[in-house]
Amino acid sequence: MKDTPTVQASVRLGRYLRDNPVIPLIAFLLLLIVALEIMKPGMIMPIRVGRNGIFSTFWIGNLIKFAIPLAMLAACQVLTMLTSGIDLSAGVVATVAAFVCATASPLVGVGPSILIALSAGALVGLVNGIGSGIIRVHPLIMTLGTGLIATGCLQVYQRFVISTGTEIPGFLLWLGTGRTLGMPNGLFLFIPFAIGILGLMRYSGFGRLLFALGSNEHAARLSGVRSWQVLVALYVLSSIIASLAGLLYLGMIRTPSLSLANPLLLPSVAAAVIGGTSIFGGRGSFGGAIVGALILRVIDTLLTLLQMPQGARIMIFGLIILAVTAMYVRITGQR
Amino acid sequence: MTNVQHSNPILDAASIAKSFGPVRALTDARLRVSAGEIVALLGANGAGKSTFVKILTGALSPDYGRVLIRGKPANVGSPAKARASGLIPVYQEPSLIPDLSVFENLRLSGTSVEPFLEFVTKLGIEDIRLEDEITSLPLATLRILDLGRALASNPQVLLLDELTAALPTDLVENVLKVVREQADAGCGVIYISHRFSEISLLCDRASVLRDGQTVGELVIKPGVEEHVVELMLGAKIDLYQREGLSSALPNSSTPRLSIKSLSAEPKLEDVSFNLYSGEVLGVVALEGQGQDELFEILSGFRRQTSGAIELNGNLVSFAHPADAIAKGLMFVPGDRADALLAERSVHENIALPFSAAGSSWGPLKRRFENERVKHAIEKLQIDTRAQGEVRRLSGGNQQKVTIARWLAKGVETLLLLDPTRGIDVRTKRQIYRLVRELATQGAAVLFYTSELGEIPLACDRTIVIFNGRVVDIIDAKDATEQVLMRAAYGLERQGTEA
Amino acid sequence: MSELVRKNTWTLGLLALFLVLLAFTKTIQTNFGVSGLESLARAALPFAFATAGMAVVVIVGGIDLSVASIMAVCSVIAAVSMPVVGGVAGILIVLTLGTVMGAINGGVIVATKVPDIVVTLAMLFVWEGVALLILETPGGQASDWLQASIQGSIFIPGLPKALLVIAIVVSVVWLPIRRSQLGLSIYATGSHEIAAFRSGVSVGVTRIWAYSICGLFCGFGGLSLVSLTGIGEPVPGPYLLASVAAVVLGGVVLGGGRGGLLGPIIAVFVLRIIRTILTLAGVDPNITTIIEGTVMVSVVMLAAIFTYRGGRA
Amino acid sequence: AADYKIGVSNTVQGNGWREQMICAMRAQALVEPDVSGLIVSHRNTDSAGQLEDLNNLIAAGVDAIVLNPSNPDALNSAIDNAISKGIVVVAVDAGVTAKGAYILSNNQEKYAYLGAKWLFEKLGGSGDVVYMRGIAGVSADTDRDNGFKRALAEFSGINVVHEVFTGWQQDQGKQQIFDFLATGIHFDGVWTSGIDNVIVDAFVESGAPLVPIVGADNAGFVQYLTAVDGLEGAAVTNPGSVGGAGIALAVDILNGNAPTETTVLVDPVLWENTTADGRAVIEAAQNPNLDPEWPVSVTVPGWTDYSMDQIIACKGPSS
Ligand SMILES: Nc1ncnc2c1ncn2[C@@H]1O[C@H](COP(=O)(O)OP(=O)(O)OP(=O)(O)O)[C@@H](O)[C@H]1O
Ligand SMILES: Nc1ncnc2c1ncn2[C@@H]1O[C@H](COP(=O)(O)OP(=O)(O)OP(=O)(O)O)[C@@H](O)[C@H]1O
Ligand SMILES: [Mg+2]
Ligand SMILES: [Mg+2]
Repeated sequence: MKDTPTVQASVRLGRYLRDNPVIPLIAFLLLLIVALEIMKPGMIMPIRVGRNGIFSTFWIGNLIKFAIPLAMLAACQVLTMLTSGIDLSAGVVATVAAFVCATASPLVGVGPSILIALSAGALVGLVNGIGSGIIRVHPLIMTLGTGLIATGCLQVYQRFVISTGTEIPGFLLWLGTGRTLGMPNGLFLFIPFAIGILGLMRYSGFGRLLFALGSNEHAARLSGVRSWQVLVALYVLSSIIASLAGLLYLGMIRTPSLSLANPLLLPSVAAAVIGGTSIFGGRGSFGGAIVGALILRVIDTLLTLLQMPQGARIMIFGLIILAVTAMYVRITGQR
Repeated sequence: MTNVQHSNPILDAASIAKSFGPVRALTDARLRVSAGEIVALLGANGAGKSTFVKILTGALSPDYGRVLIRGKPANVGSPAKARASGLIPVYQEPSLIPDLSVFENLRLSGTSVEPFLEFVTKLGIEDIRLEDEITSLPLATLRILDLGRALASNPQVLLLDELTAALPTDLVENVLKVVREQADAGCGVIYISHRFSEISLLCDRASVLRDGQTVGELVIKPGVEEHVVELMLGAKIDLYQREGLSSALPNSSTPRLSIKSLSAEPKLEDVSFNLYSGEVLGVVALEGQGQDELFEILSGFRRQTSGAIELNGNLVSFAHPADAIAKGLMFVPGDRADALLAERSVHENIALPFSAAGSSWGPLKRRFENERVKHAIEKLQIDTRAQGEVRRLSGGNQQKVTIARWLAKGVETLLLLDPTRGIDVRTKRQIYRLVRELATQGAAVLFYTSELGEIPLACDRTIVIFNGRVVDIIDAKDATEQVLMRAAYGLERQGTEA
Repeated sequence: MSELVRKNTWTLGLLALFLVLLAFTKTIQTNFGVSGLESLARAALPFAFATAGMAVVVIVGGIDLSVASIMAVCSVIAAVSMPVVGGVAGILIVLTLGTVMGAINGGVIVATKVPDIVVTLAMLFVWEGVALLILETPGGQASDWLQASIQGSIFIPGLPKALLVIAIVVSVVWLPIRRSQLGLSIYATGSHEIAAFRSGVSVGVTRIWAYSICGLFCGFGGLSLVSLTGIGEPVPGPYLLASVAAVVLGGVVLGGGRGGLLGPIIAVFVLRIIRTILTLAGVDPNITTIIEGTVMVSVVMLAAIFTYRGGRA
Repeated sequence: AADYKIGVSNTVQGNGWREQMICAMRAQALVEPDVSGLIVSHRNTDSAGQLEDLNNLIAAGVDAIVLNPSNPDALNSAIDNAISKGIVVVAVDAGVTAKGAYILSNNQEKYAYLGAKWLFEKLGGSGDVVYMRGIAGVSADTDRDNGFKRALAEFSGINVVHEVFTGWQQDQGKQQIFDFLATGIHFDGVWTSGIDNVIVDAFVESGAPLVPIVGADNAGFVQYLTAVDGLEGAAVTNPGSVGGAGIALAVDILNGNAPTETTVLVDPVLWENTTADGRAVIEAAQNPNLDPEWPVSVTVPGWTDYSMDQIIACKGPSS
């Protein structure tokens, strides 16, 4: 048995970190960036000769650019995980929105095609919401199933538009590939979006209900919450977010493939959990997920540039995720 | 402070300290139990009793302190080790595995079946089947099974943490009898309860905790109660003062709530009564007489099979708790685990109903909420040291949060299902005062309690439910425990007709 | 007896569904027979083992996202080691290493207190990397008798060897454990961890055991992959989501404490035969995907509707 | 006319090349007078899953199976079984080792060799190149790696400064090239295994000076070869329509016109935009209406008989 408890500076620091778990995450992100700089000197430095001249935000701009769609999909996971759900259809929904938008544009014009794309996504969300909110199918199965169904529908749809060509709306290109002051234009979408999500989670009645449902649904019902309404709205919202991310991704990648955003699904779950969101519900932070997305992107870069066998790269990717979350759990003392 | 002779204690714990982050649950706790002795562990909500029990039985590890068993340093590093040393607890939360059968639960803890069945029968649960799944059993039965399992594990020291809080009167009697017998057979018992009637009947000695520190040890004898309370609270309090005035005028107006021949599967047969605004109507019943169904129907959790509910003279029916709340019927369930968001803050728990309706999904009204929540916390004197997460509050303070929620929202009709379960004397008084005050302001309160002594202290009238029917309506001033007890068992009152 | 039926309603329902689907298969393809059954059982083999492993960790209250990756490691180890040390030794090595990988998953979860889903998500990458390090491209060679051991029928035509393999392995591994104190502890931990801890269960050890059992089943899964293909493939196959789906379809509750292994394995067969039917009927492959998703969702929906009052949802 | 039922098995879904292959199979089956039905198994799975699909096709009573094998060695049990039942088996795009199966495949080794050799020559025999591969552990990637290494061995002055797996995913390839551009490490050319137009995009978007890029004949990239100023590059053909050729071959064999060799390799062709002749070839080949992921070589001359409209309609005989 240990000594009598005394309050020391280290204890107080520990407590501070526990109450602000994003701080150690950011510290870890910086650590990774330093490692990157050591590995490829001059890479992250804003001032250097070389690409884009004396003052270059090339690298940091790229980092942020590719982290944005990931962070948006992570928002889908954070929000649904708050209610102890998950949205495994988010990747497919993003792909559907992107593909539909690109192929419908030449046929019906840009505005309508975006509307169609968002509605297609929202439809998947509505089905998810009805399935998990009203019929009470486990969200994991529900969203997995709708993801499969949506993939199938996309394949069928694809056969009708092989020869119509594709067109990517100009402002999506501007959002996806353009830069302002060296920073990606995607931020014009993402900053308001992030403020909206953070506000929704912290300062809105809807956000409070998400936490409540994940913490104790019975208690929420007792307080007069009609949980099915909340869940239906949640899954529709999640799908709309995923569709927006898909549209942005379309502008970034500029090739509407049938699996465009699917590879972002697992990383989006990873970003959410690295950021401190619990899949058992009731606890989560979008700020953490954003940092999580940045961390994943830096690891990606790090591993792309490391010259080693592919197996070792994949392995290190896994080990770093493990290390981040283990450290996080140690510091915050919560799981 | 009386000094007590300890001849050869079985269990001797001293200088126990435990902190949860900033909360110092125990600072200097001590306790000794000898064979054959029943020691009451007393203290206000949050004093550290449960933490103490958890430490003694290996469920928590102390920051500091020493535990001796029969004079030798003991290893209570895990529940399994404590169990092996003969320290057998019954924790306040049911600790049986929900998805396993009774038999599998026994097998899991290595308890033999025959003594278990014997004890359980003796405790008054006769229809138990070993293949029953725990989830399918009512709370009171679970408490008895928990105790039966503990008794069948050959305890040297039995630690009972508020075992009787969720039990109806008849079962409590059995428990006291069996625990006494166990002590007479040489077992040491540590007994935690907030009910003085039980303490004075059962216990030999009391050890009092205040703010994590043992502040006194004394022998139980008549008249010691006042002293105990003073030690517990650090202040005097009148135990038997009736709160407020009887304010109801039952026959002068239409009732707020009129229940007509309500029935529901499986227990509720045919219940009718009126609840007037301005009154606190008690409900007295033994375990499982239909009171749970009654409260569930009134709060919108289930539908009646027949019968009608009239609110201010209008027929109503509820498809969802939200409907009941919209009509001003607020429900506090008996099991606080059903009502609380364990990982969320006290504030969020209390403010939850403000956001429930679809129309309030938008921005929170911070200022408005803060005021209401603060008022409710002050009114109920909730200990908010660990307010970041409700699960870190002590049981009693959690209980208060479930009531504070409706206080903040504003109630017209309050449905309380055993609200003083596991609450200390001072808080109980606060709750009596609170319901009286609400009634004076025009609210109607339906108040079920498993502790019969509370009826005259808080209510105006009481109905007695037996076998799913109202068998008696008794005026609070006539409601002695004997009268209520007879009625609760379905025996007719002498002299008068119901 | 009626108690037995009541407790296993869901499993029996699934079995009935499977038999109906089997009969339906026969009607759309009249010469569907012994060899059809045999190939159905063979196709189910890796899914069944992945699902059995997943079921055990779901029962203990966790989830293992790395099953497919562990199977990939096991398959490459088998294919690399068998030409060197022979079939039997190869099998023993694979099963041991499978169990060890599972134990590592469980050990990391218990030691770091990081949630199961996160640890196994990370381990999904780690094990995939390991598989690629062992064998960069598909290759190696499984023992011939191993490949033969799952071909054809045994005793009577129409009792596929592969089915027997599943039945024997699962019952030899799981039934003794299920009956033992460990099995009880696994269910107890999944049902209510704190209560289990207070009842004297070492929940950490129990979890590690559950993950080890999962690893062992993944070892069998890896072996069945090499038996089917004759080589080892380092890229994980589509077993993760399929096994989660089969586990839920089979009546195991995500969150732990409830369900068994029989239901999920029957669910695997249901999912497999649906694919067979769709192929035999010549349904457009894109629509096949839609139908598979729809069937999965609607079966679970039906379960949710029927058991709504039972409080399973 | 005969009444053949043909089964198709494919294990990668959601990628333009494979979609074109399937459409070519359908279109060819439609124009073959002897084919009455086509059953397609088309999903994402591994070799074990492909075995399942093959066995299901056998159970469905097909006369021939045309498959894109996930692995040359893994499918032998099902292929042997099919051949023993008299079913004609044709592997397209990659080979299989089973005896008696016909192989009609794009020559992947040569595909990589051609492009790499052009690039290295373009660089004058010395310089630094970025090597962007497909999926580690997949046989097409391994074959291409062999071809690339063969070319590399012929040019001692060429140095691979960066080797990475795109996973044949557009977004990954784009991120990776951005990451590499950010390091500022110098390089003179890019060889990429089919993820190509996004690489050009990355250069244009980041303002980096273009270097010679070798890709495949995907519609998007081929268009860039004529449309992007300053882009020097080459597209190596890798027609997905080889699937249609596989159907034609299967029908020939069923009709008793089996080729003498069981392996028929379709050799790739290189189109480059640095000479006038080359540009003319590219101009003629490109088709801006096509899905950018589809290879522009929608037919295999001498093998396939369908029209452009028919492959785009993507309709088989039974659907
Ligand atoms: N896990 C925990 N984290 C933080 N604080 C805790 C935790 N457990 C207990 N506490 C705090 O320790 C104090 C003592 O709690 P404990 O439950 O032991 O009190 P108690 O005497 O049992 O009270 P009651 O009569 O209400 O049951 C309380 O203030 C409680 O909030
Ligand atoms: N496994 C656990 N981990 C963390 N904290 C726990 C755990 N189990 C119990 N606690 C905490 O221990 C404290 C004691 O809770 P408990 O409900 O037993 O209090 P109590 O003293 O019985 O209260 P009361 O007398 O008011 O009923 C609570 O704060 C609870 O949150
Ligand atoms: Mg207590
Ligand atoms: Mg308590």
